Amino acid sequence: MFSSLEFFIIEAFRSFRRSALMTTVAIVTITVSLTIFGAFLLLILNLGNVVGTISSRLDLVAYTGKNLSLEEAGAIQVRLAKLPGVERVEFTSKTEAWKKFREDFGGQLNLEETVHDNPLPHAFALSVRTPELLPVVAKEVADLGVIEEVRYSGRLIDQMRSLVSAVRVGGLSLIVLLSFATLLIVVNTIRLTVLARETDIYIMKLVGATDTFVKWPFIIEGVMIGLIGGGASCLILKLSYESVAARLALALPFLPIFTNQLVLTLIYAAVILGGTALGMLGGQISVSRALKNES
Amino acid sequence: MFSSLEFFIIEAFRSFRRSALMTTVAIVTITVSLTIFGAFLLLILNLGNVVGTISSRLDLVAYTGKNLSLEEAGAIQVRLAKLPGVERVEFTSKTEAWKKFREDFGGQLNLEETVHDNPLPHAFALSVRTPELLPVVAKEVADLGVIEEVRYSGRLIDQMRSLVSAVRVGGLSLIVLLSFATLLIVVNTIRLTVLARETDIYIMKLVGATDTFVKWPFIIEGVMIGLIGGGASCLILKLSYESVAARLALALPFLPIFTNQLVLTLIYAAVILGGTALGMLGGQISVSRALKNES
Amino acid sequence: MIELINVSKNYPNGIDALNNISLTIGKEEFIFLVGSSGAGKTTLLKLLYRAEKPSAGKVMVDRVNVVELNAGQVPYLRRNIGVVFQDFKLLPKRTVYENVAFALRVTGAPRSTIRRKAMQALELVGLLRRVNSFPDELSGGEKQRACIARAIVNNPPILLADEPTGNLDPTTSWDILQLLDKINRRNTTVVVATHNKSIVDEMKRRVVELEGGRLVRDQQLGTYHV
Amino acid sequence: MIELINVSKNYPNGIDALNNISLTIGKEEFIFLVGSSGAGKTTLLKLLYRAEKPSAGKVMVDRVNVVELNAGQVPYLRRNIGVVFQDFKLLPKRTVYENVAFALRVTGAPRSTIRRKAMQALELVGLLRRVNSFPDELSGGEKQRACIARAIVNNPPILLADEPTGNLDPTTSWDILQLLDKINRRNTTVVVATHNKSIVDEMKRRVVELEGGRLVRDQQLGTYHV
Ligand SMILES: Nc1ncnc2c1ncn2[C@@H]1O[C@H](COP(=O)(O)OP(=O)(O)OP(=O)(O)O)[C@@H](O)[C@H]1O
Ligand SMILES: Nc1ncnc2c1ncn2[C@@H]1O[C@H](COP(=O)(O)OP(=O)(O)OP(=O)(O)O)[C@@H](O)[C@H]1O
Ligand SMILES: [Mg+2]
Ligand SMILES: [Mg+2]
Repeated sequence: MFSSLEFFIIEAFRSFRRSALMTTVAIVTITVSLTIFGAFLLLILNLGNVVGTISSRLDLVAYTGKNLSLEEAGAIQVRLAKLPGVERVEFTSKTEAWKKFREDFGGQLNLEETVHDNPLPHAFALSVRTPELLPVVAKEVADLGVIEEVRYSGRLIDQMRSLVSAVRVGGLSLIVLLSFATLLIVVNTIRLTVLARETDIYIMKLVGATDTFVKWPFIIEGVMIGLIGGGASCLILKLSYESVAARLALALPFLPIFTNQLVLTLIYAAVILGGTALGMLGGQISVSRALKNES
Repeated sequence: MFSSLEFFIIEAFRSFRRSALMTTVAIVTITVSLTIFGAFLLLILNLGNVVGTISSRLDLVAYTGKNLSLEEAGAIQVRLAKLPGVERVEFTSKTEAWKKFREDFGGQLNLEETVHDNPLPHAFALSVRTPELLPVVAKEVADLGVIEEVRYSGRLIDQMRSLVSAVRVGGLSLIVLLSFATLLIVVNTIRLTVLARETDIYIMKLVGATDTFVKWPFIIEGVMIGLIGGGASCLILKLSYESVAARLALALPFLPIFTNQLVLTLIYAAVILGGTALGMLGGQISVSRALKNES
Repeated sequence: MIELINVSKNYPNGIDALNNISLTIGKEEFIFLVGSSGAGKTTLLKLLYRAEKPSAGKVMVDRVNVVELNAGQVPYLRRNIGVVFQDFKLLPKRTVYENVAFALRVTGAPRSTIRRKAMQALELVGLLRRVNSFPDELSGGEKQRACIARAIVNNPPILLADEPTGNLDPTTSWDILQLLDKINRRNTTVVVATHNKSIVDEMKRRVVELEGGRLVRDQQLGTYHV
Repeated sequence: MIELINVSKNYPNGIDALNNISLTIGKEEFIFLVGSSGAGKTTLLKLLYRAEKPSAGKVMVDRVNVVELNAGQVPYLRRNIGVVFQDFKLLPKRTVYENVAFALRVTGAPRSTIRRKAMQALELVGLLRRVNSFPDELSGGEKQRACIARAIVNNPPILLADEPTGNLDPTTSWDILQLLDKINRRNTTVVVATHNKSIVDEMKRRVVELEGGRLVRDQQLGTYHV
């Protein structure tokens, strides 16, 4: 078998060159399909990222009683930080809060005239690990007993929570659908190229070629087509994602753009590997079909 | 020519049946491509819709001086409503505002104890036709002279504005790209099916068939393939959009889902027409190529 | 009817298939084109129905130089020339009947005429029992006869037959040649390229011999060998 | 070497191509298979290299019933049977040389052997000047000779030739038959299906005649007609 490997590779390259149009068509199809697929993946990652960032910004605010000293508040902060699910605790003293309040609302409320004493309590802003944990943490905080009031915008958070899971479910099903569509298009394209060579396969078998002997060049060709298509698609994705990301970062600085290089590299690698696998699978499926038709 | 029309249609149907696999492949490819295309279109429409709705909810708030009577405020409301760019004016009397403020902030501020007089002014919430108009309207309102302070969240609105245009530009370029990709895949698929019939075309021309005679059945076949693919894609899009929209409306009631039936019908029609045009174009392009090869 | 004037044909790969051939064939003639394998017989016939263009020279068919026809005129030339191809060239996805009918259909003939003429031609070559078979399902000789039926169905003024009996037994071969002869008597120019010695010798018609692309013999009432 | 026992073949479209044929061919034999067009000659050969399966009966080749071979064994049967196909069946995208070499390559022969043997076979059929041409660029007779070269390149113990001279002039035909005869003398079983009366009559070998799928004659030192 392996003595023929060189022959198979030469054969694959030759058929590659000879049926240049078909090959180009297959490569372009794989490239287009994988690029759409990858673009969708990146889009979904980013949507998830946006939603995730927004919901991670949703803090829980805990107010102490009004007459607590700064030292007592400090002790409470330590206890809050230890609660399971709490990521970060930010302390705002009642003095700071009053100052900010006056800046914010001083225009409409004639505060200086009417209010002479600071009416605000100390406050803690808690970042919670995932939005799902918000109600749990709120209860934990209340259970501590030292906090007078816990606030979080319940309705907004519920909305965000369902948005996150909707994006997750929708994205996942879209990706499954797209993988399927891509496979379908690619397998069909390669099947067409093999269909056009059914006569060749038939003749080869008539002069004594085994199925394996007929099969390998097609599979190698499929792999080459898939590799080239996947590589091209990876390149297109990388370049355009980088340029789009740079442009978006300029235009919409507040939008969190997904830039985790490790995950991005994994996606690019998946596109190349996916292309190769698609090519191989396509070659395999379609040549097997042609072989079954004969004999 | 037209005496042969019946023959051409019969021919097209026959080749349709005879090369059942190829035909199926072409139809499936068109369906998949157009469905992805249509899904993208709907996604972009909805993103635009969400952004649009959010930004249309961004009102401009105008505060009067503190000692205005309700009658004076009513007169101002009439003048505000007449300003160009203003869609709707909602009046909140200072009494209502104070009541709401106490409800919102009563917990932290010891308002009952410290504030005895209502410190708030009357307020008008103005809906502005498009987010772009916000600064203009703000200036108009200020120029009236009867308003003491105009507020709008400048930074948030700028962000929304750039998000709207980013979605618009990005969506448009995505749709252009996808149309191109779809055309490419479909033309290539049909080209492959014709490629497999090049021998037929050559023989037909050898026995005296004109180019037109050879061409018509292929074009009709292309139209049929495109029509079926477009129809299937339209059906898939319609059914799944309706079910997804219904589910989303339940899960995320606050999300504005695009349901303008006229526009949706236009999109579905565009998908069917697009499929037909693609099929016809594909048939035309590829048969012309095969014809040029011979003679 | 047919006139070749100083015709040469070099294929792109450098092979000289025809070399300065001049030949005149009258309207009522029946001629045999002979010569060893690769002598240029098929190439000569291809020039007549414009499947190839000569590298040099004029190819006159019915007083028109077919070399100068534009692409739109070629189909009308071909409808006037029935061709029995050496390799049959039947449409693989169509039945025998449809293959024969197709040559009439391209001329825009009405459906009833098509059916009548096609069945008539198939009867002449003895293929009535195979009308609904596909080319794949035919024996070599049956394919050849289907091809002959397609060439004559249109009553073309010129009939070119390239090795029309290569896959036929002597009896059928002889029947086919009688048929070609009958067609010739109905005022059709017939050119038969063949290796069938016994038929050429028996028929005693004009014989044109090619050798390595050159015309080496043009003999009335000739035989296969000199 | 070859033994058919009560073999019948009905094609799916209802045509009875072979009807209860029994026939034994020895290892050293050279036989002509004759019969009119559509008699079943090609079908009989196809059964031997398992291109078709019989509807009934046994087909023994070298003491093995080929009907019972599984798909994986068929290639090895075919490597032992050289076939000159009536319609050539050359790979269209490969040159003459590559077509001939392919039959050796599938056996896993080393490259140097492939080249030597392929060129030798091409020389025997007189095609050395066309080794780099594609089938499209060959004359009918050249295609036929390429197919013959491919069939013999492997020195198979059995050689089946289906109308191997249908597109050849008498001289070349005779040369090819001499070649087949020489191969037969080197202990190869040769079966030639043909319509070439003069060659059958001249060679005086065993003649088996089919008529409408039945074996109607089996004659040592026979002639084309009774
Ligand atoms: N398309 C082509 N391209 C290149 N060379 C060709 C082509 N067709 C034919 N030839 C070469 O031209 C020469 C003449 O070929 P042609 O087919 O005319 O011969 P022929 O007389 O018909 O032979 P045969 O009796 O074997 O059919 C041959 O040597 C052949 O190899
Ligand atoms: N694949 C097939 N399917 C159906 N019928 C077939 C098939 N192949 C051959 N036949 C029919 O079987 C009969 C015998 O065919 P076969 O090819 O064996 O004849 P043959 O003796 O080789 O004839 P020829 O001398 O014309 O080549 C013919 O009538 C033919 O129509
Ligand atoms: Mg020829
Ligand atoms: Mg046969």
